[in-house]
Amino acid sequence: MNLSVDLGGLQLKNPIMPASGCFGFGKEFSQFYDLSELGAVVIKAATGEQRFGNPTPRVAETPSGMLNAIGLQNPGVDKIMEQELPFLDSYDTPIFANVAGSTLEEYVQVAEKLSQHPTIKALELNISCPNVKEGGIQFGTDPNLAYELTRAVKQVSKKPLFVKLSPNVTDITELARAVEEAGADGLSMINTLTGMAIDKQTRKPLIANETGGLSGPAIKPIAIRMIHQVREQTDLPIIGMGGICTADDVIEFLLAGSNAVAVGTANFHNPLVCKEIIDELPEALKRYKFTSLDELREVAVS
Amino acid sequence: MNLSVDLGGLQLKNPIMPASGCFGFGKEFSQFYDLSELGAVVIKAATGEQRFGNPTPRVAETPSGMLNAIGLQNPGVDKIMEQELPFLDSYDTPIFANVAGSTLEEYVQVAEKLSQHPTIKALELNISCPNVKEGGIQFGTDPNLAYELTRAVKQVSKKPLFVKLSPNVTDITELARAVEEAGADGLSMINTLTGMAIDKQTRKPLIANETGGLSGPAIKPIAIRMIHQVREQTDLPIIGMGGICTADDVIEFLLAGSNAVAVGTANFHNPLVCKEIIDELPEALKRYKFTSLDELREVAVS
Amino acid sequence: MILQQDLSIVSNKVIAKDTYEMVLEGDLVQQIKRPGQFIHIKIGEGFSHMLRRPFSIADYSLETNQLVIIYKVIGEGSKWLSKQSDQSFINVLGPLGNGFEIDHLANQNVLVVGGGVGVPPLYALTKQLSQRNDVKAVLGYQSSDSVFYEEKFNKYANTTVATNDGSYGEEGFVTDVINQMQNQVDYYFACGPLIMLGAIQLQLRDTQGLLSVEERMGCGVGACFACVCEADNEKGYVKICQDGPVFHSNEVTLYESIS
Amino acid sequence: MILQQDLSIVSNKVIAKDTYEMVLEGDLVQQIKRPGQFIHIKIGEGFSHMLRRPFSIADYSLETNQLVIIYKVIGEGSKWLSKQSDQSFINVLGPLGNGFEIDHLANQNVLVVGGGVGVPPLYALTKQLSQRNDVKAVLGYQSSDSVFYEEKFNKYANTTVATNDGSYGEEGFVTDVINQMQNQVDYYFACGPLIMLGAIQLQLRDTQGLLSVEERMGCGVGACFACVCEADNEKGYVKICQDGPVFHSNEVTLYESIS
Ligand SMILES: Cc1cc2nc3c(=O)[nH]c(=O)nc-3n(C[C@H](O)[C@H](O)[C@H](O)COP(=O)(O)OP(=O)(O)OC[C@H]3O[C@@H](n4cnc5c(N)ncnc54)[C@H](O)[C@@H]3O)c2cc1C
Ligand SMILES: Cc1cc2nc3c(=O)[nH]c(=O)nc-3n(C[C@H](O)[C@H](O)[C@H](O)COP(=O)(O)OP(=O)(O)OC[C@H]3O[C@@H](n4cnc5c(N)ncnc54)[C@H](O)[C@@H]3O)c2cc1C
Ligand SMILES: Cc1cc2nc3c(=O)[nH]c(=O)nc-3n(C[C@H](O)[C@H](O)[C@H](O)COP(=O)(O)O)c2cc1C
Ligand SMILES: Cc1cc2nc3c(=O)[nH]c(=O)nc-3n(C[C@H](O)[C@H](O)[C@H](O)COP(=O)(O)O)c2cc1C
Ligand code: FES
Ligand code: FES
Repeated sequence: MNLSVDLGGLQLKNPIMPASGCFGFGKEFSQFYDLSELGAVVIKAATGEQRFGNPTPRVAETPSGMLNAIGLQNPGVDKIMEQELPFLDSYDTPIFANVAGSTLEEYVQVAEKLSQHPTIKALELNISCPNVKEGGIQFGTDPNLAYELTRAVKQVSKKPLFVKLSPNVTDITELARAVEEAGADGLSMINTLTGMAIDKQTRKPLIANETGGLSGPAIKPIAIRMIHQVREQTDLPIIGMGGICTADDVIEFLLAGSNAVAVGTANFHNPLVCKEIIDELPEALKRYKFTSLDELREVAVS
Repeated sequence: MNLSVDLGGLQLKNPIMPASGCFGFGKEFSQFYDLSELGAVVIKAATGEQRFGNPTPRVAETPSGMLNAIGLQNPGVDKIMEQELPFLDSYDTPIFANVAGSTLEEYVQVAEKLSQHPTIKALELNISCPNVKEGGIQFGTDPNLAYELTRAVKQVSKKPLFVKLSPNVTDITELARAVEEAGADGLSMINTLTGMAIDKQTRKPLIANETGGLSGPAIKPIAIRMIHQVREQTDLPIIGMGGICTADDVIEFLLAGSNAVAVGTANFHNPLVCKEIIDELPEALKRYKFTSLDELREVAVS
Repeated sequence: MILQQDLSIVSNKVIAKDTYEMVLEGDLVQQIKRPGQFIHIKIGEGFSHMLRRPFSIADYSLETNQLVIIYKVIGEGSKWLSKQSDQSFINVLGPLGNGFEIDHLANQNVLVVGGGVGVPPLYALTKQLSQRNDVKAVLGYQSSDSVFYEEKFNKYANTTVATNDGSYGEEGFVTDVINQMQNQVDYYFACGPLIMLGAIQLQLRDTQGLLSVEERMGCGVGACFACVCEADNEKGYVKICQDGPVFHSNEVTLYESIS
Repeated sequence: MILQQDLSIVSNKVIAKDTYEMVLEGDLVQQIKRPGQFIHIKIGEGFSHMLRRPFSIADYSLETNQLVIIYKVIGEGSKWLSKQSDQSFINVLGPLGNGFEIDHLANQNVLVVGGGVGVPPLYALTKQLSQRNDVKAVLGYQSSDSVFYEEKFNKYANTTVATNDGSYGEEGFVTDVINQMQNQVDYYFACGPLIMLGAIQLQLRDTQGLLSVEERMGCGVGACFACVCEADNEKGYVKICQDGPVFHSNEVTLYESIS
């Protein structure tokens, strides 16, 4: 079965990509399978300068999910381009860069640099990281800020721009509209929900940062709802994510209105999960009587 | 161990009560244990007139959680007072009424009637039901509406008023502040998160209403975070809920800043769960080296 | 009385395509009053599956303290069940619902109609009905490999099997078979997919009957209002778990709700 | 090479209070390079537990294709592990990390210090060290009922056991015991709680040593940055899962991070 999809002008072999922050810069997972099998790779967030992130512990398990507060640790955009991108260049799959920052200027600077790099085929604008004190989620919860930021980044980048939305909002369609008006070429949704867990032994939060982002199957129903809501309002391509673990989940996300999907937390559960989902997808589609991805997209819940 | 708590002036034997909508009007669960063992009972939402609710299917399972879209089915406030409250009157535990409506006037009317009924010891104002087209969640996502409604209800009721907050908001502290200013005597949090699941076989939402409210352990980290956030801003008593299944969970909710807790979805998993938690709580407190509930409240994460 | 109890698995085996028969043992069995009641089974470890799964009691014996369920593997819950091994325990809430009231029936021509996983509750029913009545059973299945319990029914009832694809027994739906016997029936019992029940209700609208109805459930005990069905009574609805799952054919109006 | 494989459980038994020894068998064992590496174990059915649990390889044999882990029951994951029965399978990702580099050590006075569940990785280490060195082991436990593997260590090392409450062996912490032998040590190895490692690092700051460090983990393979620890290198940090879990005592600065 032909699994290829057109995602805002980019041709992907299949609609499956690892989610930003859950796959590093790809190297570790290249031990498990050939990254060229992936529809795309989304690399870890890049900021203007290197960041050390939050104190540890940075992760905790929750029912059917996990909390993380990595805090955008990364070597900075220059080192990423120098040290990480060359490795990825050897694979036949489009690379998405995830752009983060504390200020509009930082976002713009990072986006500009990455968009000029030949290895990077698209940008994902992370306006939804709940784990940093500055920037991040503010841009993702205020439609005006989201609009300004998207516009500013759009002006310095010619690569397709996907804006990654935060689910920690009263009305996600408002944010989606704002970034669409600002010129976004697509949407990524959802990022994590802000959560917390308390260690009863120490009587302190399990995550040193106190709160962290909730991901994994626990949030899948929220992701499906939000994608469906946004799909009713826009034709922009959507990269859907939030708890995907199986090919069945992928079909559910596509039915909700996603054009492609990203797999995050499940990579920790099974480092081969992206490849296994790609291998199983044709069988799963047949099980639900779809003869092609196009046919599925036509019946997507609307 | 003495488990009693003072909840906004009400004396409860212990901090455990079933959550509204998950325990009917108590009768069914009275087959399993003596309801007098409960800290309190919160009955199903009452509206001005009888309601039939949403079409079926109304529930679906999700990872470590469930969706529901009952749609406030209930016989109406008058029949509830006539037919349901007399049964509960025979138990030695305070009864909380859950008040719902489509308009401010309906809320006020229901609250007024219930607050005059001698069996009802406190009101829980449900401004957060995501499953009805009108009223419900609008009042719970707009601070101004929440303020108006709380004030209006406060004027007709002398019983302690707990306002039940919706987690489907960008900033829950804003809502908490609004209802506190309007005179709320306490807060209940959290209601369900709006979610959706799609049946891959039929290609339609599993819930006839399309979206439903997500409850159960999946949402626990979100509940803990929100309670903690609100506790940092107010001294109002908080009834915490969202995924509680065990005595350990209760301790986590108390550490986050709750004064008492409600158990919802877990009643479907185990109809004896509230009683079992009450029985186990002293042991659990000892396991974490608490000699009393007061001691726990003092170290609550802040 | 409704109990929550760990029952031991006496056996758990495939009896047709994707279809298992599980025998459970424990004191809870003593509480069963009638065929047509059901049990609500906890799935998985811990709290990953918050909803129990309802399954009809297909057979039971107060002497051996055992009950039987027959279930089809559909999704996660039934798949998990199919993997549980003998001698382990599963947590059961039950017996739930009211089942088939048959005390008033004697010397009647009774028709029992089941489709797919609607067949199980009819087995204990047929056994009991046959003691005082003449019973005909019509059992519908997808195809030959999904047929189960035909011989068992044959012991107590004149049994006709129909398969959708004609690969076994009569070809077609149970309604096709019933067409030919309509006038010889004093009373009927049916359990199966909503669409089948609606069709039968319409087809046999001049005959008294009891229908066992399915709906997605939360609590299983009447507290959550998940499983309501419109009904011709004072309240305007029934709760399937508590008031049913068996209803008189003129109480619930299924063919309206499916059209 | 890191593999993800279902290993069969050869045995799983209590060896001390809340402490189990599990023997696993499978081809993955052939990939183990050194003592001190660890495995990452999938917990539970389905996707209810999204994070694997890291456990040190306590012993392994390329001949029998078996490895041993020793684990304490702490929370849901280890509790689940303790309930798995022989002949069933668990899903393992490993071997992970670099383990203890010891090829350069011969004819040295070596000290091995373990606390609680920090003891396991030192067992295979002690076996290998003892082939060419004189090994002293100091093992700290809560109290007498939590002591395990004393005799096994005794075969390869002069072993001192200390318990916090003095109910067995020396009374006090491992650091109390080490105080007395400080000057006779050429090289040391330690694994245990952060606070113990920090104390030892300070106490033996003039001696070369390797520390095995714990941290909560996500991926276990170096991709998620969950398990970083500040370090005295160019990047300013190390990833415990990938660069460790064993570090040179002057690379990671633990006594600073715990003060
Ligand atoms: C009163 C009653 C008696 C039943 N008796 C039998 C029986 O004897 N044999 C048998 O094979 N099946 C029977 N069913 C159907 C059975 O409950 C479902 O097949 C089963 O719950 C599917 O669970 P799952 O986890 O495998 O499927 P999933 O689709 O993964 O289940 C997800 C959720 O949907 C619910 N659900 C899915 N299908 C149904 C359904 N048809 N009816 C009600 N809830 C459903 C589940 O209970 C669960 O909460 C009965 C249903 C009811 C209401
Ligand atoms: C490299 C390494 C080697 C280890 N070797 C051993 C060993 O040989 N024997 C042994 O008993 N324990 C060992 N541990 C600790 C062991 O991983 C934890 O005790 C175990 O993960 C607890 O899981 P749980 O589900 O029982 O506890 P829970 O508290 O329910 O676990 C919840 C989450 O926290 C994590 N977690 C809890 N405690 C720890 C901890 N101390 N270190 C890291 N993560 C933790 C779990 O992995 C899980 O993700 C090791 C840890 C690391 C990092
Ligand atoms: C450990 C971890 C790190 C993450 N880092 C990033 C990041 O750097 N940038 C980003 O946009 N999203 C990040 N995310 C969010 C994921 O990309 C994804 O949106 C979210 O986890 C939901 O998908 P999942 O449930 O499949 O994990 C991170 C998630 C996790 C669990
Ligand atoms: C089936 C069902 C019905 C509910 N009905 C109501 C209701 O009538 N009024 C209300 O305030 N909350 C209602 N809730 C929300 C619960 O009271 C509770 O806030 C929520 O489920 C979170 O707690 P839990 O995770 O323990 O279930 C309902 C929840 C469920 C699952
Ligand atoms: S399942 Fe709760 S009322 Fe029927
Ligand atoms: S656990 Fe992911 S980098 Fe170490």
